[in-house]
Amino acid sequence: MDTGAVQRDPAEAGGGQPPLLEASGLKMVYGGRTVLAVQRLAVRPREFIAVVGPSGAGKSTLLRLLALVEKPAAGELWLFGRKVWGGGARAGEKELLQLRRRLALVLQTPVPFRTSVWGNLARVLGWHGQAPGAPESRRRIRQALQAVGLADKAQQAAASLSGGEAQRLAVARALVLQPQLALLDEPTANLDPGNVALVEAGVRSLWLGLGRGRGQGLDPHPGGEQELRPNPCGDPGGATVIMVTHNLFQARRLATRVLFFWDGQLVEDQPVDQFFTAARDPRTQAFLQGKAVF
Amino acid sequence: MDTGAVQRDPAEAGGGQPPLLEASGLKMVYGGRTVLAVQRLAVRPREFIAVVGPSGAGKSTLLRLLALVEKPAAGELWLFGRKVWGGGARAGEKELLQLRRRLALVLQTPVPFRTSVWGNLARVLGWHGQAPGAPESRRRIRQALQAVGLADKAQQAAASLSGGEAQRLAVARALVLQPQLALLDEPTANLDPGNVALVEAGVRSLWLGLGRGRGQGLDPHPGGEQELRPNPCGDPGGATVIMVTHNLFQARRLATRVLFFWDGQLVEDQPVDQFFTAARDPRTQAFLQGKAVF
Amino acid sequence: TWPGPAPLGGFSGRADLPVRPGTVQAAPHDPHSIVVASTTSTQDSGIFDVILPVFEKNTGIRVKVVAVGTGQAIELAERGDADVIFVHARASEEEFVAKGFGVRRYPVMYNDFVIVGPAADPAGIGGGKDAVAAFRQIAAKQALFVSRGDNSGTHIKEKEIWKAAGLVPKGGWYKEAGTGMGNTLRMADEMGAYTLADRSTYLHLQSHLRLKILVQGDRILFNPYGVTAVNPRKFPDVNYAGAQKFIQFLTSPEGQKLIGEYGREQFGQPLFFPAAGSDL
Amino acid sequence: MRDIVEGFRQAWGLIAGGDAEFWGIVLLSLQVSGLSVAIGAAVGVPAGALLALGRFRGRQLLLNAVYTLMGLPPVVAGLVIYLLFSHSGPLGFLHWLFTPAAMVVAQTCLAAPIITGLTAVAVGSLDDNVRLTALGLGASRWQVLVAMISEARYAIVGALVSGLGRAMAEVGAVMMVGGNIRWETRVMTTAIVLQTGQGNYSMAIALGLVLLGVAFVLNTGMLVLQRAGEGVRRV
Amino acid sequence: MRDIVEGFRQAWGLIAGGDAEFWGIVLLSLQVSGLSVAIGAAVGVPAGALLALGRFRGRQLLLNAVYTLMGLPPVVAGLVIYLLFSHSGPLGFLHWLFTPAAMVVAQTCLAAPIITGLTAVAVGSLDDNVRLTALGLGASRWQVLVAMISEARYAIVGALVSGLGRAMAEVGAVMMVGGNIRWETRVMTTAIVLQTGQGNYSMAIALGLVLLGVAFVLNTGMLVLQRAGEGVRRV
Ligand SMILES: Nc1ncnc2c1ncn2[C@@H]1O[C@H](COP(=O)(O)OP(=O)(O)OP(=O)(O)O)[C@@H](O)[C@H]1O
Ligand SMILES: Nc1ncnc2c1ncn2[C@@H]1O[C@H](COP(=O)(O)OP(=O)(O)OP(=O)(O)O)[C@@H](O)[C@H]1O
Ligand SMILES: [Mg+2]
Ligand SMILES: [Mg+2]
Repeated sequence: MDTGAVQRDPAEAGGGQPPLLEASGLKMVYGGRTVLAVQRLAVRPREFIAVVGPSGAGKSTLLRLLALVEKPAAGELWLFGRKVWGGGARAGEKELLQLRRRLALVLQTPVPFRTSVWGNLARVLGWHGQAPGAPESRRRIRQALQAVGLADKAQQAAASLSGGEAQRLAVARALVLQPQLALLDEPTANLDPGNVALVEAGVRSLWLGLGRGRGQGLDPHPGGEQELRPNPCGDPGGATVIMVTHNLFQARRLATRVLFFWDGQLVEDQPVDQFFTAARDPRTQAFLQGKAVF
Repeated sequence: MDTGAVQRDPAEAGGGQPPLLEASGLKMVYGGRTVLAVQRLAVRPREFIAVVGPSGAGKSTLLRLLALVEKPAAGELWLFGRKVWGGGARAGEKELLQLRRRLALVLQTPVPFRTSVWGNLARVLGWHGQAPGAPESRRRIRQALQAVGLADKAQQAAASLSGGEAQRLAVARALVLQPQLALLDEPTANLDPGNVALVEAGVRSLWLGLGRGRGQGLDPHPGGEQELRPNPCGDPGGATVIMVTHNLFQARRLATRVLFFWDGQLVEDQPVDQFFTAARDPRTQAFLQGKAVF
Repeated sequence: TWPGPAPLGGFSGRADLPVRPGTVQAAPHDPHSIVVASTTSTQDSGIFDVILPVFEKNTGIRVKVVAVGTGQAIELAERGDADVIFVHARASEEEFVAKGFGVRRYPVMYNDFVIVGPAADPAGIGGGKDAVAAFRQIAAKQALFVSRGDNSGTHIKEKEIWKAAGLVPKGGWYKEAGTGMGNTLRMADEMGAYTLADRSTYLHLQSHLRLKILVQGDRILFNPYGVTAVNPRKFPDVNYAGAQKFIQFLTSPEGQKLIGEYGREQFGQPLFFPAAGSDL
Repeated sequence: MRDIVEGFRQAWGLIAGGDAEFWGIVLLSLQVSGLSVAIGAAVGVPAGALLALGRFRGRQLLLNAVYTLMGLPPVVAGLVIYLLFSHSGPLGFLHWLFTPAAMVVAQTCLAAPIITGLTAVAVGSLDDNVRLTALGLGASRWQVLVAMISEARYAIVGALVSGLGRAMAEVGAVMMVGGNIRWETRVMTTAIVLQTGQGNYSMAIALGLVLLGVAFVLNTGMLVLQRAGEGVRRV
Repeated sequence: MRDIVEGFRQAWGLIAGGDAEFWGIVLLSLQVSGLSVAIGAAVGVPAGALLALGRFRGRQLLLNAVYTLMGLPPVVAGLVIYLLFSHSGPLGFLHWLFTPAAMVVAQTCLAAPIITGLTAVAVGSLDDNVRLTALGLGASRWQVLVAMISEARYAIVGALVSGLGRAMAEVGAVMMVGGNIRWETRVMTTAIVLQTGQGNYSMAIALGLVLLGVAFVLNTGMLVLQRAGEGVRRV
């Protein structure tokens, strides 16, 4: 069952900042076409990575692979220090589940479950073994809904939400889990500037590990002035975030590092400042100028 | 059947710029909640209107009403000089269809029909009585696919498109119809800057009436330099566009006039320059600063 | 014996045509076919497979057997949907004629009913010949008994025997099944119960059953089959001529011989006994 | 035609009359069919969802087999169950033959493939993003299954309605394994056959109308329940 | 048990043997059931889609009625059709009684509600945005209907499979209006009943297996066709 999952060399795992995620030769093929082929990618804990690139470049495909909800056609993938795929081995269903429970994926298309807004979050908590009616669960649900501005719509049928509301619900479902790794696929694409700021603040709080402690609620309306700072208590709870976005301003605002995909290839991988000022690949430059059409 | 539809006063209809669309007291109620109530709205031909506002403000609802795919709870609506709803009367099914055939609606959620990309466009043309195999139809399909950068994916199953590709397909389905009125709901929300530019160019071409004449294809990669000018032949073919967008830059780039919705109310209705520089309502100002959260 | 092909006038042109499946367009007024309403137990006995090919070859008339419940068979004919009825419920047949739906009932053959039961024979009826006594015994011992309960010929006979015994069967031991002969036999077999069965169905199912014949040969157990043509004065477009030929054939020496021999090979005993011209 | 009209009149008479035997038959029909559908649903809904979601070898073949079993002739089902439960059969020791238990087994065999197959269709018709969303939020296989069933519940109610229809209308199998014993195993369909065989057409039609009425009430109940659980739903 | 095993052997013998009567029965079954499902689909698919999409008064009631008719007992259907086509019935002049034509009518009556009801479920389960998209691009009511049917085709094939299952397994109605006349109206199910009645259990099971085999081939054909039309499809 779990033969495919190998514990990383303990020395390395205990080291300063071992990678949270490592992929090599990761490949995805749909209908005979290779839509993604990543030579090497390593993500350390607490990074905030923006994934950018033209439509169809393979960004969503990458996220599905990293979330372990799809199996790559080839390549190796290590996550949380465990080997998930590679070398003919594959993790057992049980191990996959354990790993998935430490992350949360928000798909590009929000899929509200056919129940109330509150029920959507309660269900997700239930999957993680949290009694949805417990005070702690209720607190977390309330907090997550506030974080995306849906607190007053808790009882509405999720299927009747507007496009932007549905998207915020999808983000709230991930936030309520307080995952170690958040994989977000264009989570603000359908939002107006005000709500973009709100959702960004929620994601940043997750990244910084705010609101993880009991009772330490997220500020629902953080505003622009008040800067968010990492949890002063030294709580290691901050999450790693990998976020697909087509909004370059957003990438700049939030990310510590930017990956640029082009036709399934990772052509640029830079810290955020270098990415915008000193991109190496000409395709990246074209993209930044809004000229790259794939 | 058609008793509800009344020809506008011919004198007025023949006048300089009679409204293409006129609404008053238009109201929509979902589950007992009034989500839209528009006092008065008139749109003249060839306007390019951006509709902005926080998530849940009723923008998509407005578009569905204007596209005649939903019936308002109350109010009057005139379209193309015909009274559609109001005063207890309603247009017959046949008249509604005739009116709908002059417009095209792109929903916020792209729904690719389960056939090929090409088949999606062919089907839509088929609805309008165009033989999908005819050379003219094929030319138009090719042109529309080029306009959104999907020409090389014509044979792919539409259900397997990426998020941005699906959105561009939805735009192409509207472009291929060359409608007099295009109602677009956040058509570039899931697109990267390059593809945003591409789709914007396609929409502008439609607005300007380019590519309407036979053989006068759209420039697939218009680039940023080359300014698009209205059809020099004086062709009256240019379309009216009403586009929901959360991208204020886009509104500024494209629109001639901006409507700002807040909680179902039309609180600001200004020419584009005034909107960004001299908005009257404080809520509009808050929104423009990214602080308005509904 | 029966003459060769095309024995009777009127159909000589077609008599020798081979009958091919699927080519006959059935319609009630088709002069080249007749509809025979019969019972499932008659059809289940398999005798039609022996008689009909010879009749069809001799006359060129296709016989379409519609096998249903006894009551339903008569009902079919009373609506003009059949040309002949071939059943074993003498009283009902005679009523059918009396009401003017049938022309006349002709006796064709008989077989007999047998009382079957478990080999252990808890009511101790085995070996005897007296059906009425056996029924009394069963009732007295409250031994399980399965009745057809469907107003079929068999059921009517059973009720006749109970009546002769002066009993009204009732109680947990008396199961009113409301189903066909085969099902009833299977049920009695499973329950270790007695039942009244026609010999032919019993012989067909014998290999699947543990039931034994315990009482047979009583005159009250005779099971006469009659054939009656539907009255053309009631329904002008019935195929009366064809019906007549069918009756003639069944009661002819050739037909009677076929009937008398059927079953000898398979079961070592005939299933039916010729009865044309008798008073059964 | 007269019989049809007469059938309506008699149906009314039966319902109004309060005859104990008639109501006993109706009740037994409800119990047998209801239990069969309940068992069929308990097995068929998860099985159907698994068939739709699983990625095991032979899945498609199995699915085709289930579709095929939707067309299992009741007489064959009845015969096979009879042979299994008969005294010389492997399950003879249960002594279920000619009792309602065997009838439930028979109807379950007929309803379960329908419920399974149509659930598989219902779950298989869902957008794959539902599955990916659940997986990506940490749902286990079973939790995904439950979530998909919940999302497809509108169509699954359709599957249950079909299964109930099959179970209630069926006669060949219950006749064979139940025996249509008066006061014991007689249900509405076997009673109809009995009346028909005796030429009592109008009574047969009357019973048929009552059966349809019962099915109508059950279906309406299911749909109302389903819609109540739905909250706001477009129509 | 012996009979079940023997049934498999005999099924093989029948198929390999090439007996004209046997193949004639198989062919007639296919023709009658196939035609019934074809007619049922021609009526039921559009009707079901209309029931799902329409906004007329009494729609829900009608839908419930269709669901209820899924449970129409075949004997009742057969009886009513018999009365209509009987010599003394209103349609007696057609002389369809005891011909395959009446059998087609009977099976159509049984298959059509299933196809209609399940199509309504299939179309009703679609995202409402499909409908709005089509309307907003200028589709007429009928074009919307066709588009919705096309989007729901995976589930509609499920509806057809169910309808076919019902038609092929059904015996009470065809027995009644067809009469199970040898060479003319004997189909597989009525032949099975006949064999069972004569105590030829293994032959009955053999015929049942052949029937299931035929259904399997038909279903597989439908699914292959459907999948071919689907292009790329997730599983
Ligand atoms: N059936 C319903 N019951 C209750 N509220 C509903 C229903 N359908 C829609 N609404 C509400 O109507 C409001 C307006 O929705 P609409 O889709 O028009 O918003 P929008 O302006 O397009 O928002 P967005 O930018 O998020 O797409 C939303 O708050 C939504 O929750
Ligand atoms: N089944 C399939 N068959 C063929 N191509 C496929 C299939 N599924 C996905 N693709 C292609 O894979 C490519 C990558 O898709 P992906 O969704 O990862 O793109 P993306 O970078 O997220 O794009 P977007 O920004 O538009 O969301 C797309 O071009 C898409 O058309
Ligand atoms: Mg994507
Ligand atoms: Mg919207």
